[in-house]
Amino acid sequence: MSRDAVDQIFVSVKRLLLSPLAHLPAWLIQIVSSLINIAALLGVFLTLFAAMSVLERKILGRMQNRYGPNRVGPFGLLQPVADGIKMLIKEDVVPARADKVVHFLAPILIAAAAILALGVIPYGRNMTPFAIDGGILFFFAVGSATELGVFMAGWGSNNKFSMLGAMRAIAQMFSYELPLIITTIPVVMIVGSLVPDQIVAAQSSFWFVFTPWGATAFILFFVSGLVESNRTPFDVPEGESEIVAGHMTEYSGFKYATFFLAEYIGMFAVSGLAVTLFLGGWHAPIQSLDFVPSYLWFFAKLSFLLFVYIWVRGTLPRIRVDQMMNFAWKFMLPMSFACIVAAAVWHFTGRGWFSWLWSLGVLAVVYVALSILLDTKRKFAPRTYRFAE
Amino acid sequence: MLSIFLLISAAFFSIGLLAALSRRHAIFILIGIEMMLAAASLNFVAFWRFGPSPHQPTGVMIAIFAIAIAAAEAAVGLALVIAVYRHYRTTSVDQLDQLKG
Amino acid sequence: MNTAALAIIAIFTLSAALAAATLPKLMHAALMFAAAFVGLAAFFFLLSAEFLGLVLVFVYVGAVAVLIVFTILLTRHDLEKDRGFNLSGIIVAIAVFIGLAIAIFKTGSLPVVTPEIPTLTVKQIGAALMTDYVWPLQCVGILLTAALIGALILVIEEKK
Amino acid sequence: MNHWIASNLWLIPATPIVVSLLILNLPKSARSPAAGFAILGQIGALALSILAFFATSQMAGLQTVRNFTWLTFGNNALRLGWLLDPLASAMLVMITVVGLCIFIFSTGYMAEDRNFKRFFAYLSFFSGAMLGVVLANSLLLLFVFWELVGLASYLLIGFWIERPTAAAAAKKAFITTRIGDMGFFLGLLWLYHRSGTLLFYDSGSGCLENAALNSLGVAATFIALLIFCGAVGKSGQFPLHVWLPDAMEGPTPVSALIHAATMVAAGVFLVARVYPIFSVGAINGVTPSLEVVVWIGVVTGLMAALIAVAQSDIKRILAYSTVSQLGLMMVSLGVGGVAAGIMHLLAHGFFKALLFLGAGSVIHGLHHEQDIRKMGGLRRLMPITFVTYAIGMMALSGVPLLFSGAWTKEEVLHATSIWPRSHLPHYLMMAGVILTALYMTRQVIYIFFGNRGPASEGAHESPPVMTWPLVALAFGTITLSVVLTPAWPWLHDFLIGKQARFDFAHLIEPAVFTSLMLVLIGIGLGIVLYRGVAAENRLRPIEVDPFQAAQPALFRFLQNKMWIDEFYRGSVLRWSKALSRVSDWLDRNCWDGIVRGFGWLGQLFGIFTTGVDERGINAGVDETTSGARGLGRLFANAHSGQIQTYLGVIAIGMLALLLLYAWLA
Repeated sequence: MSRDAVDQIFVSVKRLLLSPLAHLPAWLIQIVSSLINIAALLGVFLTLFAAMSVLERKILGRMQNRYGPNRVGPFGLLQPVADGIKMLIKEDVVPARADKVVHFLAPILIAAAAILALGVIPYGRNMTPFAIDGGILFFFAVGSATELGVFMAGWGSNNKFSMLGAMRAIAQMFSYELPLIITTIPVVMIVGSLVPDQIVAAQSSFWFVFTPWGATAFILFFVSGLVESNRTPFDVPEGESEIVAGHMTEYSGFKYATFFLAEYIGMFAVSGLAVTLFLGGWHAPIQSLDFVPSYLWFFAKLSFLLFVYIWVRGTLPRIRVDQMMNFAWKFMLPMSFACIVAAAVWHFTGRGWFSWLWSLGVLAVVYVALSILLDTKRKFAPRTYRFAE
Repeated sequence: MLSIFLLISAAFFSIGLLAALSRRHAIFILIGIEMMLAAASLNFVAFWRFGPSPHQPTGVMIAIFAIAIAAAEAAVGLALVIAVYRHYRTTSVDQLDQLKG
Repeated sequence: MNTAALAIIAIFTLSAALAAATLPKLMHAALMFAAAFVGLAAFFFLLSAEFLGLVLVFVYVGAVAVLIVFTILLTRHDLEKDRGFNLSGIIVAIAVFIGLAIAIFKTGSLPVVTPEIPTLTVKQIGAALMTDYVWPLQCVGILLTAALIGALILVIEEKK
Repeated sequence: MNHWIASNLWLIPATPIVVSLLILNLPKSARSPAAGFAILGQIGALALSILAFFATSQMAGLQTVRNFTWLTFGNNALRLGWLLDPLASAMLVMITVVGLCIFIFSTGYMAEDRNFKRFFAYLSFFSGAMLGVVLANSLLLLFVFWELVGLASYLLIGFWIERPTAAAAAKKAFITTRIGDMGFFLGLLWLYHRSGTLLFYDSGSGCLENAALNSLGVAATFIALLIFCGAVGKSGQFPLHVWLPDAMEGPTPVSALIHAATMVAAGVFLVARVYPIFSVGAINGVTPSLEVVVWIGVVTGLMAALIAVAQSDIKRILAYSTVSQLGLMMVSLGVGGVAAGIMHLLAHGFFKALLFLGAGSVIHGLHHEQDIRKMGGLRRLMPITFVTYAIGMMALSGVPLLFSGAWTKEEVLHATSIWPRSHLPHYLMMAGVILTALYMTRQVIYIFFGNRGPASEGAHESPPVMTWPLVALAFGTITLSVVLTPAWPWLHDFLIGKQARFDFAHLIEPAVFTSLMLVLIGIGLGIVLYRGVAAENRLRPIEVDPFQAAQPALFRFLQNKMWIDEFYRGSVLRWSKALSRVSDWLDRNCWDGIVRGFGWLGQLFGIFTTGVDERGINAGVDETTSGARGLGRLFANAHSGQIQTYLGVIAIGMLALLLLYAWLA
């Protein structure tokens, strides 16, 4: 089997599946093709979800000097199956005074939005499920529906903890959506396209993360992504010690599982987009490693990012709400704008070594200025403690 | 084909008008106005798509600007609703008929 | 397929819009409003203006709908009172619809032949925005900034 | 002709307006930059105006026009333009010089105000708008600047917005002038309809040139009268003069600016500018429209002068005197003495600014006391103010030889005396001159002479930044008397476009002696009347004013005086007292009421008809009144404040349009 055949194996399989339908009208073929895509996406990512849930617990366990789940199946690998069964057979409790319809629709909307966002990411050479013009915009457009879903969950539960959690979640998602979107602008600007495939194609020779603006934007994007998926250290919306479980307080059983699923899928989607935008998508790091199929590269990078997610979770404590907001508006946002400027400088000074330095200079100036400014205003100063006597 | 889109847009517009005219809550009026604006955008795009010169993106441009302005309008309108609610403790437009405050 | 899609989307959009206009609970109406705009975005896709559809979803579902539900939340003590429904509005709305329909059917200035489907990429839109429409673009930018500041000032709590 | 300034006329109004916008964007604490920018802007405008003034004399036909296309719709183009002629250039110099003095004065007068920056922004704006009025070569452009002047006056009169009276005065000024502007606008539209252009001069096809004027025909009278409505409002002519005294609520420099250089001058200027329309079809220099101008001017001039005699607020006296002088100018324009009227406007600009700034200095020195009955003996406390104020007073009264007002007043009187229609205006204006001298004498005696009044304690001379403009204006007033002297009437001839020549014979014309006589009578009368006031012990405010009717002692005093003086003068005084009361009453109850709105008028009408009803003469009128009220209520109901009702009405309107469209399609 040639290298190309391995690389394109999924494309070929799909073509094979569609070939008996060739005589049907075009629109029908399109629908079937879309269904195949959807099935493949769901299959892959639900598996990944299951794997992730157990791996996360195991890795966290290792980091905290304990064993993770190790009872079900070999090395506890069947743990997600057990969890799933438990969730499915649990009683679905809906509060008596809840807004039933909204309460019911909220998890569905969130999960749907998260899964939709997966559709525009190129997973390998010729492996973009839905190649639409303006795919990046599509990603953010459907992603923004998540906020509505969170709000519905909070409101529909008719519970103060839920409402508080939803408010916190929306506030932080809104705040960090700005850096998230703005840090994609340098990439879009340099490539000149909103199509993910073209963005990946533009990174065939080098990845954007290896430019000063790209690296900065990537870090900002990654942090914003952490917030968007409500991961530690930004998990205040569901901070157990304060507000039970935030907007998910009144959910149980399968609905709760759906929330959980949506959270993980969202995490996959944001990481996938980060890979596409900054880490060269399905490209190999160097030409000679091209023999490994493209989708493997993609999932390797994705797995690495997911590992970092877990790593961060195992390392950092939760951040206070006001610190988080200050960080978003006073540091992240100006830095994202600086990235745009740095990218423009990089482009217009010729994309060479000198432009690399120029661009770095711009970012350094902004970073230093912001640090001085914010430090003198004592925005991020260490906390002082006062003790009772 | 064009007239079908225009009809749909007209229906959407009328529903927006219905919301703006018959509901007493200020937020409904805003919702209605947003719908009417969006219906107008739909019209613009339909005229661009089926119009004589679809290579000039005039209709789309107007729709983009209309959406931007509608967003601004919604932000200010909702802020007004909140401010009014704080002052009068009501959002019913029936009771908000004084210019003096 | 197009006709079928059109019919489905039209029914979905218009019923969502109707629900948004008539549902007694404000929160449901706001969510239906978001649904109606998703439908409207689908129309834009059918009209091969994908970018516009995405922007519509982005702005209305992502921002305006959330703003509306937030406003509902902040003014929710007012929600309990029953407001009733102004029936004369229905008559006027139906009359306007009939008037529009008559105007659409009777007009002679609509193009008869359907031209080829225009292709409008995001790139073209961007180029147009930065060349022919740069002044309106700047003005809209200023307008949005002004709206942002204005809205902030309106809702800032007055210091006692 | 090819003078640089002639092709860049727009710079003159643009300079202060740009400066104003600049100042508005400064931070509130930037007080001295604000004043500095404003004064620099005014100096710039002054320099440009002087350039323009000298350029005018070198121009062929003494006139230059720069037209440009503003809007194109279809085959029509709306054209605007700038015009520089002797009239405009003389006005330019006057406005900028007087304006500069007022600006400098304001830096002292407003020094403690919180909104110092805003004040200078408005002031610059005001000046710029007025310069625009002067330079416009299109009735439309003139109207635009005219309205900007109105806006600026509104902002400035109501500058101390925290005072309810100031806010009310600002509103009153704005609304009253708006009534006149309505007429102006109608006249403008009519003129456009008839002549197809609003450009004044457009190489033969402008609306003030023969071709267009001939086509106007009978409509010219009505157009002229409609345009005159605007001038009536702006220049405070009867019956729209009510706003002018109230405008005293603004800071004193604003009053000075309104009364001297900008606002009220605009009306007189407008009439002078569109004079050709007024004189279409003139027989012997008389047209129906000019006759109206004359009589309005006469009524205004006399009425205001009479009122001024009975006032006790330092600024109000000056305000009525302005109204009266404006009446005089209108009369002059009406009888054909355009140059005389404009010269009086220019001279008046200087000395009225001087008087107002002097009043401002007094008010400032007395810690915002404006009642002249509480003043007194300031002659020694505020010597510079006194001397300059006296110069201004003599110029306004028309003391000949050294003071500019005399020559111009004499010219105006001369012009009225040769009016073929009637001699009544001439005599009435002579009475006005006497009254002017009288009330100015009264004021000066009250303020500066005699013993110190209760408010004079602790009075001090104003700082140099305020006295220097006074000195400069006083100097200007005296210099102007040389410029305006009839022996070498170059300004007069400059305005009408002739070469001037020396002729000392003009100095001994009988008219000169007549006016001298009049002034002496007025001042003498004043001194005689108010000598007693000066001699009184002033530690308490004076209550026994010769004109206060309520005091029986005052009556005796008055009657004794009348026995000593000629009976004629005595009756004039009585008449003036009665008339001033009537005018005052009219002011309060009638003209004010009209201005306040038609609802009030309806009420008056209702009261009137009730009276008629009670006598059983006409029962039906009552029905009419209630019908009118019902109609009003009907309209009021439409303004329910219910947004949805409005929306519904809009929707129904749209529906109607749609159906109309569908029906036509």
